[in-house]
Amino acid sequence: MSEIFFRGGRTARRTTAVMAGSLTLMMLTACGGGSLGNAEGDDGATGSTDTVTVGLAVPQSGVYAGLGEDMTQGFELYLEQADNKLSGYDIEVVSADTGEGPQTAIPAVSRLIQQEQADVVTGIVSSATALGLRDTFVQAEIPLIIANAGADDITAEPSPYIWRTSYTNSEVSGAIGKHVAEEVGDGSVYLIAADYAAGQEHVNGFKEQFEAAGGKVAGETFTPFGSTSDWQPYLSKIRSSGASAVFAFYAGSEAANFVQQYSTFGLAEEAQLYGNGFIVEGDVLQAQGEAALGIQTSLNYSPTIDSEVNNKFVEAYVAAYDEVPTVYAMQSYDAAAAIEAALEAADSVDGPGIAAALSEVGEFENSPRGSWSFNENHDPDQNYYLREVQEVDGKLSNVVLREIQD
Amino acid sequence: MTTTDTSILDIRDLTLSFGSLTAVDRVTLRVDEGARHALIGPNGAGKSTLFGVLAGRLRATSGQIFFNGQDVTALSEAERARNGLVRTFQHSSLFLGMSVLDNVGLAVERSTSQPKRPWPSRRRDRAVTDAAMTHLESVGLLSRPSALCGALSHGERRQVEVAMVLACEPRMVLFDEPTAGMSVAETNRFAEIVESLPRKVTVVVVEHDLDIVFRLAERVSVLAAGKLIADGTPEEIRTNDAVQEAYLGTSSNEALFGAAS
Amino acid sequence: MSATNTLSGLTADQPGTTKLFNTGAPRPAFRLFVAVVILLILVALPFFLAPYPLSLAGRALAFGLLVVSVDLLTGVMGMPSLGQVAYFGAGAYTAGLVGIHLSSSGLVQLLIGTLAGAALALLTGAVAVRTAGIVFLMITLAIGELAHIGVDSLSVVGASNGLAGIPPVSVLPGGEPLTVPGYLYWWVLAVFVIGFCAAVILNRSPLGRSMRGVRDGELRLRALGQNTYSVKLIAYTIAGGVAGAAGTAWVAQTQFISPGDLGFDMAAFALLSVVLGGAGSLWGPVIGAGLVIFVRDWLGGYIEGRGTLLLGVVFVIAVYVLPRGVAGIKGRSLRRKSSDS
Amino acid sequence: MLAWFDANTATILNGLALGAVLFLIAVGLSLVFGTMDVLNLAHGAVSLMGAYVGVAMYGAAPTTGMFFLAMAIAAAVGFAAGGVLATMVSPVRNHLRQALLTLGMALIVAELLQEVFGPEVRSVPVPEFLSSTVSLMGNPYPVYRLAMVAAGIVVAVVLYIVLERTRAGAIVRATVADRAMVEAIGIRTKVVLALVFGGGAALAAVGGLLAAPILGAQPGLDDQILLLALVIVVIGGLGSLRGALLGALVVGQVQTIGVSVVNEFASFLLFAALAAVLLFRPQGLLPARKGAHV
Repeated sequence: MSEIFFRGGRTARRTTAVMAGSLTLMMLTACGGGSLGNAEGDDGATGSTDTVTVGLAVPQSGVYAGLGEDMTQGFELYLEQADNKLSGYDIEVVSADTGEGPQTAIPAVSRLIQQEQADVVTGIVSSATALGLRDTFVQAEIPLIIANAGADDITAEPSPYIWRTSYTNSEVSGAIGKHVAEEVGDGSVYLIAADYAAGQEHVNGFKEQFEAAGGKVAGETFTPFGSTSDWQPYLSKIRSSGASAVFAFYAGSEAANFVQQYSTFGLAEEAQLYGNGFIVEGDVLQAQGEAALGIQTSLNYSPTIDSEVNNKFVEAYVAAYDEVPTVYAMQSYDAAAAIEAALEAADSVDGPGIAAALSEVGEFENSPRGSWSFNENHDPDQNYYLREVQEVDGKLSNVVLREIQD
Repeated sequence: MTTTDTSILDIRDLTLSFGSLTAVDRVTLRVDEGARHALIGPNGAGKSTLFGVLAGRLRATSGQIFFNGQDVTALSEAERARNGLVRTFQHSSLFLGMSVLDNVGLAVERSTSQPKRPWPSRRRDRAVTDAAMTHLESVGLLSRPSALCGALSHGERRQVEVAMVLACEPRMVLFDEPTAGMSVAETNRFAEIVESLPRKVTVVVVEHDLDIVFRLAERVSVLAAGKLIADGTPEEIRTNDAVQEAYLGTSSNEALFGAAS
Repeated sequence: MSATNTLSGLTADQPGTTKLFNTGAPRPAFRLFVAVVILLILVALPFFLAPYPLSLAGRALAFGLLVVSVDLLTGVMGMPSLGQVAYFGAGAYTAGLVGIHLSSSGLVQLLIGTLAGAALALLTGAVAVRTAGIVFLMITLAIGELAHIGVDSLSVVGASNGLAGIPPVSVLPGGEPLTVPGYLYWWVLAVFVIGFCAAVILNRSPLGRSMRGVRDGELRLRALGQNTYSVKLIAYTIAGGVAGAAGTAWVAQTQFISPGDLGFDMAAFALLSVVLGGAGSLWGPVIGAGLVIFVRDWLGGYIEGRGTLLLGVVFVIAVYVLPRGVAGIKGRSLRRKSSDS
Repeated sequence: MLAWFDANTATILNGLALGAVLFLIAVGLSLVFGTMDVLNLAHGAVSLMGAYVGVAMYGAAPTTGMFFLAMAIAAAVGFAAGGVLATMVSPVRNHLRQALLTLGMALIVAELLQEVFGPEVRSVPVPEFLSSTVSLMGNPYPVYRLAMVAAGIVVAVVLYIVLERTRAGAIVRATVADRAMVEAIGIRTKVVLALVFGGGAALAAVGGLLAAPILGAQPGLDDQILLLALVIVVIGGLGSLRGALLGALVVGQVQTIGVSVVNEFASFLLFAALAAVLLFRPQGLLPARKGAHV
């Protein structure tokens, strides 16, 4: 009995010590001073300083990490060119790894808002992440400037705190619809896309514009997202449908594999491949190699746009990172521009102040993509370009054929 | 449905074949209520298979088993156990990660087919615990109810197992090679436990150790190549030529039973 | 090597992890004291922690409750499962839908979400619990993946974009919404405590004893006359309900649920949290869950995308340093002491 | 009916090609489980290492010599990785802790690969001498995929001969059936197990390399490969060579003909097939027979 008591006593003492230790630790880490205060009360503290904290929420791990790197580079290039001061404020950039989806992104972005007290947040590759965080930003009264995620729903009901420098899925794919309809004439077009929300939006956006211009659809297939690696069964279907052209939406590794197999099975010679820019954007294009030659796409940007602003941008970007800028880099670069313009116009440098100022920023004339502005949904009102993959000086490039007129 | 008043187990023409191999071959056997009955036979004679069929783990190919006047041929092991036909395993298979008390407790509360209560109840759990302690006492293992079964000696585990069998309130217990791997002292202790079982409980033992068979059994059945070749008192079996033949080919009675006599 | 042969192997080392200190010196009063002190610390967290670490603590609690449900099957009943994410998802999506369309009351969501998790578990479990070992593991993997793919293609719940726009919960119908992080955390903690207590009660009940019986020898238990199928199915259903409750807590914390929350990663991390914490003990796996969230989300946030790498290192080290999981630390020190004396 | 086969010949053939390469990857997982009783969750990561060997070694389309050199290196890398894993896992007896260990190793390997090769998808070119196409029903079909079928057949036959007709194979089979018995006749099963583990991992790495021109090489692919391999070995029957072959062929067809026929439910098919097989044959389609054959 005494032994049992002894054991219990030892354990009790140790447990008590551990508990006392952890309580002390909690006191020490309690710099924020608890979480029971009113959310609005906390905000005031950051309003008066000369430093603006910008949260950069991009994927640093997982399949989208390449996009995240481009976005970080684009943002940093703008800051460097501005000597790290936007409209006179010192900019402190705090980045967070959003990973592959909302599971990792939501805690990461919560950290930016709650822990790092970011005044404004930009980045966000995945639409699911953007949708999942939308309410968080609105409730916290912190503006979010989305620099990629394209789901139509994000801005369908505009909020003063949600802005976007990229595009909406249906618009970027719809842009090429009329062109394809004109090219195929009496022929028909097969539609194929990854089976997830964005894939549906892209296909529907394209179909609407394409059919409005008199185009005929030969068939439509959605392939399992994230688990398809062999497209041969679908390519057989496309072939037997007799389509004279194909519109496809894929991104990342799926885009690389799809385009390669499209060429391997000889379809490239039978049916012209169209898409929006993401099927041949960034690292993907180099992975595709010659298989990508001749693909025509629509996008709000190409590094080959021949304008003074863009040439300077490309030159600076190449000098800094030794690679050609992608659309992701450009959209992030423009997000920095939007923040600068908002700080310029803001009455108070806090969430609500910056958000209010964003609605007054007007036209961005010095953007690599050409002049653009926020529309009533807080999406960019911008030009789209028809691009074709060509070999220029031994390197594959998305050469601008022309601006797409509405 | 006709059984004599005294027989509790009535096996009729029981056969089990695996394809072309017949493991149990038209066995017909009666065990009286309260009997101390042993089932012996050389290795591969089909003892364990017959045992499995009786316990309900294996399904007979043909034939019938009546237990207590009821045809149990189609009943599952659990249903037979609930009717009072309880087995032990050849290799002691207690719940090693659980305490002695929990082991016997599982046996005590086995008897209903109703779902188990997913919350504790002081009063009703107390009844289970008390019953379990009673059974532990009767096998002489009252001292360590909260010890893990995995930490017990081989003999102690056997004692727990007998306590569990008792907790099932059996009308008949099937022991499958109960003394395998036991020390002499433990074997003795086991024999004492079996001898102390109430007379209304029928006991059937499948056993290699003929010492223990002739100590415990009042009646012995011999199985060879799946067939029942002899059935009688220990004395009759000792002197049976067919048995001797089956065990040792042409060897003498003394070579086989010398140690026992 | 047939699949059923693996049954025993899967659980070979587990017996005794919990019981080791149960048998030594149960001292219920002392254990109750420790439990109360830990609960007080958890309740006091909002007074010390800033909103972000507090939100992580809330996520860890919700995930911890999912892990408890996995542990009920894996540790207590000896049937390792990768499928609890399906019931977690059922609870989460149901709570989300209830929140959007019916009532923002957390209590209502908890009730309906738990029932949804249990109902789905009952339906799928009726088939799944007929198997054991690796086959059970793979069947539950299939259940989890099918649920994952299912919500991924179901447009009424947002398909791959997830279910967004879930209003903040209130406790009672029509009550004040819990927008202050501390209050929200308390709600999640309350759900956790309810679920954890349910698991403890189950573990100490006759059904819990039969579940451990299934773990240590299902054939034997059946031979005793117990209907092991009903034991397994009821336990599976209850575990599904606990996972569903965890899902409602998760949704209350994040106000968002997406198919990724039901993915293979989540399922694997939940199962590994059980192993990390010590299968069979109920509190160990909760600590394992906290460790996983802490390493991946908190430390990972500071080392730019290396959270997963770090988690891998933690897993590997734990295998050698903590052979019986976190729960084994206490058992081991007791054993050492008793062998000294 | 005949017309349907005509129209789908290419797809069926393609299922064979996919099945062949999946067989290479999955057979190691199955044998390691059979002999060591270890479910190696790092198997997908080892396979991905093989794919990255291709990324590292090929610039443009590799020459024939380069192609075979890369295969040898992938095999060596895989063998070494398997040996390390076998050593690490040998003191760990419990299945769940083995899962913790091997999945932990998988996370570490995958992260390190990403560190070295970057997060983006890297394509691996087809070797020059296999880069042409042949005409199949009037449509071009890539020779490389035919070569994959050939590779699968060669490996299956060689494995069969080694396991069924050689003394080494007899020892491995005996180890699957009864480890204690093999131990008793004086064979160090630890060495046998390490060799099997290494051999299985080497096959996985070579499989990853051969599949790379189709699947690419990228972070996250290891998870996909692991899930496919798990489904294959469980459908086929754990620990069985013939089971792994049949499982791989089934999964190959499910992933090609299956998704093409019931496209709306394409993403459900794989796991629905798994659940269906396990419900009716929990031991898999061709489980390892005790003692006799693998």
